[in-house]
Amino acid sequence: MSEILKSEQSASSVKHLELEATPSPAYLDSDELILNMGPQHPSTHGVLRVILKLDGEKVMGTECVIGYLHRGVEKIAEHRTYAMFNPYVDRMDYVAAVSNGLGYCEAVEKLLNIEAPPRAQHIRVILAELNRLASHMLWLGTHALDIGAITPLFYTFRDREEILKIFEKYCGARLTTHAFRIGGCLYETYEGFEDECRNFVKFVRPKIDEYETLLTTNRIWVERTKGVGYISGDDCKAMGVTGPVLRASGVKWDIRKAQPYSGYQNFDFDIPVGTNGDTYDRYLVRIAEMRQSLRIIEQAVEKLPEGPVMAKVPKVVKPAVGEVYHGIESPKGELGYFIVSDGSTQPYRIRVRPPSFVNLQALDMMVRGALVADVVAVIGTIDIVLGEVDR
Amino acid sequence: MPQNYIPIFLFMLVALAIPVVTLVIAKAVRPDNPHATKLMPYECGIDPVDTARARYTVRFYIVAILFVVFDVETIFLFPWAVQFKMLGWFGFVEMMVFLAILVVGYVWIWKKGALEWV
Amino acid sequence: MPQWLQSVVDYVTKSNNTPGWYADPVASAIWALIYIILIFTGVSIAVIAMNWLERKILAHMQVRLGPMRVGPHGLLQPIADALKLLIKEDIMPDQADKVVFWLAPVTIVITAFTVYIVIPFGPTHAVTDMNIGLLFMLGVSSIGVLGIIMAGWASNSHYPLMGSLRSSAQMVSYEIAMGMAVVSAVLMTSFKGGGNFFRQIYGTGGASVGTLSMIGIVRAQEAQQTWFLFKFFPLGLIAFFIFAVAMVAETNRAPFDLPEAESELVAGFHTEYSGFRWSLFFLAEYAAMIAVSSIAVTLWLGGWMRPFASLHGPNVEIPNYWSGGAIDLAFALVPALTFFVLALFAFIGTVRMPKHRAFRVQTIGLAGFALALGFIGLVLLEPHVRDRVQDIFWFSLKVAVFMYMYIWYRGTFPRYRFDQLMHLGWKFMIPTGIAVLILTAALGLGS
Amino acid sequence: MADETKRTPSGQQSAQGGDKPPAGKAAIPEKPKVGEGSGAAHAAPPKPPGIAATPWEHERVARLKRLYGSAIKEALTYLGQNYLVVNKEAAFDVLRAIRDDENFDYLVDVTCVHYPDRAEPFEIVWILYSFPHNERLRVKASVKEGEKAASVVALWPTANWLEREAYDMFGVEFDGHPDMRRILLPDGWKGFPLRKDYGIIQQDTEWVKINLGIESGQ
Repeated sequence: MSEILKSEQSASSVKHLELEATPSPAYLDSDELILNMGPQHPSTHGVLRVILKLDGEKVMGTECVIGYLHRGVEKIAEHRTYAMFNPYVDRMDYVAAVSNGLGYCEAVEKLLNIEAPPRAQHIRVILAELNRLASHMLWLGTHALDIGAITPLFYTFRDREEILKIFEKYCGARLTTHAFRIGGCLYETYEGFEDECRNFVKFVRPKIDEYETLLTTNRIWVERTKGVGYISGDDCKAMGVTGPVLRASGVKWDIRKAQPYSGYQNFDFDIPVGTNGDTYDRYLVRIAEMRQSLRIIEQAVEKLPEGPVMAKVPKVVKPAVGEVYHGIESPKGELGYFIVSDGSTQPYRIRVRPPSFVNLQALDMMVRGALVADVVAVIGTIDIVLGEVDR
Repeated sequence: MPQNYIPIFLFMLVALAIPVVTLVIAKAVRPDNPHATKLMPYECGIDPVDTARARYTVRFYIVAILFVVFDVETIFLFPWAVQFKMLGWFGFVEMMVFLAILVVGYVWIWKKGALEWV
Repeated sequence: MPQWLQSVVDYVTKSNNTPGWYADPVASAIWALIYIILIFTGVSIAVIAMNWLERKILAHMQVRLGPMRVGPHGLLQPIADALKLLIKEDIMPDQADKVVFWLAPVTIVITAFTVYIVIPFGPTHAVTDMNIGLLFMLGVSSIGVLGIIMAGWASNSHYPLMGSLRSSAQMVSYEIAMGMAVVSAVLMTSFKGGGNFFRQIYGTGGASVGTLSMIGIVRAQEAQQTWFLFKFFPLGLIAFFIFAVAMVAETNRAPFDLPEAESELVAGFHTEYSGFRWSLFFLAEYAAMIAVSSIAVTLWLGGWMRPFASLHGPNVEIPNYWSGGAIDLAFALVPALTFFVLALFAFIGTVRMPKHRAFRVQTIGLAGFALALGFIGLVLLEPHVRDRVQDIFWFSLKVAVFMYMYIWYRGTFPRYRFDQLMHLGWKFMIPTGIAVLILTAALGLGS
Repeated sequence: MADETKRTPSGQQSAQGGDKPPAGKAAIPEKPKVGEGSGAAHAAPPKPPGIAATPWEHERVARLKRLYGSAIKEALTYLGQNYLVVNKEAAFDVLRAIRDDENFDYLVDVTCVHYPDRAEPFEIVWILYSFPHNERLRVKASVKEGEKAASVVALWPTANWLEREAYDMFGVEFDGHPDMRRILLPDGWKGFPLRKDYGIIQQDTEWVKINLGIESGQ
């Protein structure tokens, strides 16, 4: 019973914000200010619009207005074949395109009831983890920039460049890679791929320490992030928040461990977990995740098996009538694809379960009663990509 | 030394001339294509919901009042500091009493929560 | 020869570091005018240089190159930017209060520059010597807040309003702490060693007194043979620290750049400003940065005094050149050497320029720059010039250190949140300021 | 483009043509088709035995069936993924029982699938996950045009935006939702783009004209 009561309370907290100013106590009688943050704002990470109801600097409530980047990805999917839709998913979370592609290919493979060959799975893991690193680096840079530290941005972009170089060498594209195909990978690894991955791991380990020197013990950074944007583990579950945000709140849950896919069960890595559920812990969790990703890459490169990179799959796939849901751990959280097949070459319906979209919903809960500057910090710490929120 | 103050007026004249002259020059050379959307107040690309001339939170006024109180007291310290040696012990004790009153007031506003922002 | 002309001639020919030329009103006015022109040119050049240096230094901290295209190593970039801003459309929102909107940048620029009136770049290098110099400085810098509020209010838009309110709250809060630190410096002027000297100049007679004159404050440090930074260690240091933090807050620079917190308030109080009006805010900001750094240098770092000013070393006689203490002589060479080193860097840069037709103009430009720096170095070797200018050199060098710190802060620190900033100002800086003041007074009684 | 805008799945039609599905059994007709469909279409992918949806036998289902009986119309497993087909009237209660008694504490997604040829064309899909059991489960219920589906915002607050999106895209309203508005599309937009009868390049020309001042956004 108390469970219901609790969730009902949190449900009311995400209620639509009334735009009319509410009368406040007479002794502190100031007008409530309605402030638009975004879509043309430096730190809403794209075209997010947040309407803030302010009392001075204090946030009384927020409402997110999204959809500025809505392209109807799900509608497009219904008019493309399975293979043709593959590049579109890269455009959702464009900073983690490899993860998107991995999730999509795996979902379709599941629908076809096939599996990618082991070598392809390893390559997928390597690229997906590199992409996780790239995504976290971009997050770190922009998040630090939101809080006012401008330098980490350039450091992380410098190092992310190395990852993009590997992508470029592997599949010719840097950002929207379209690296995977249904049934495996289109390309065999290039000459020296393993060495480059190994060198990258060696190169980037001290760089992560470098970011930490700039921020982890920086007094202002700690003051700005500790206790800011708190969300409890239970609230995370109720709000469907996943990924590093959930783990920072103390819930040890990572789909790579809970429901391993693409051979993640073969690798030895830890799930970093925070305790306080605040912005600082989310920062620490992501930093630790970067180190874990390096571990996975190292192992995957060492264990990289020989063999084909592509399963026997027809050019135009035609799954049986049926539906599957497949969720993977993207850098932002649980990225799920719900695919309904009607037996034709085109999906009947593809539903993308975007982590950014669901996580963004918790923004209001996290910033109520905080200050304007915290809103920026929390938007940064949720790590949203508007391409994925709006799809 | 009144002549030491003459340069101030000269200086302020020049200081005034700089922005005025540059603004006038800029006005002469810059283009001017006003448009209704350009002239709108900036609100991240959205039409503002309400006016910006509303009453703002009272916190800022508290800060303003506290500033006036403390800054005026600081002004009293300047002549004392200059004459400190001449005033000797007497001046020191006097000023300590003054500062004690100031500190009591300071502690009071702290306890009262006027220094808490949220 | 009329008396005022005589004093002008005296001033040129003698470098005896006496402020006697202030005695005659006409001479005073003429010299003030010359210094006004010098200061405005100097500050403008300094702002341009600072703009370029900030972008370059920040860029190198952030593993990138910064401006490279306009002029060799982007040296002409600030000028290009200024020209661009001049011919940029200037938009005034139609709901803005036109007069106040126009007045705001003008006010800020005037206040930012007016502070320079009281800054002594050398014992004789000042527009004027006011007996209430410090008070004047504090008063003028308070008016800067007014300009920011005017800008925010006149824009009639939310972001500027919030920015300006934040800014004013921040500036007034740190002004109190700043005042406390300044008073303790004023207290120090009246202590041991300063007494006789002031009796001579200002003729107050009797007991020794302190001074609010900026020149007087440096003189006091000269007489006490110490920078106030080291006076009553660590009291002077703490007072200086309070001032150094407060001055960053006063100039709205990182990590206290909340009024224009880009990631929250877009551009803060000058969001609605564009074109040259906007650049006036930046001119004022940089001018103010240099001004407050100059004040810090004057109050705590011995102003124009070179390091170890009390040591002169054994006398040496060099015919046709200069004679005096060996240490004096060594330090006198530093300004010229500095410029030679700069010229050397520019020269190395010239040599390393790509040998390609497209870079020819740039290479020639950089070589010219190297030559100019070298020439300045040579001129500084000339005894007369050197004697008159080395004060300015040491002063500028100290200010430059502050400027570098400003850039460094910006490169390393995240931004404070507003409540944390107010917390720091009211609950840490002000009590510390009062404590330092009381302790300084108590220690001063004994000295 | 006209043929595309009106596209309804041919496979679906043929499947349902032979099946003439009764109103309540909207989700089931897929099942008998599975084997022949995949066999006829292409032989390349391997055809393991688990490809057809089989009844899901589990004490969880038994418990729920005991409580809600006929409200749970189907309990199936397809490719190792379990799902329940429930009555729309009982959906809320079943979901609450699944949350409270079966510990499915995380609502992954709420979405909708449009089958225009069915009597109840909108199939709402709740995708659930249980942290304690590490198990996924889907619950499906169908509603008619204009009918309201049960909102689960009271059970899982995360459903708020997800249901708004389903409403935005399909026009299915959720009963008991605190704030049933469009979320991705602008408020005044007409039409529900993910419905099968909504063309892929179709747009609300009137809205575009009024709000953007242009003829077409394409």
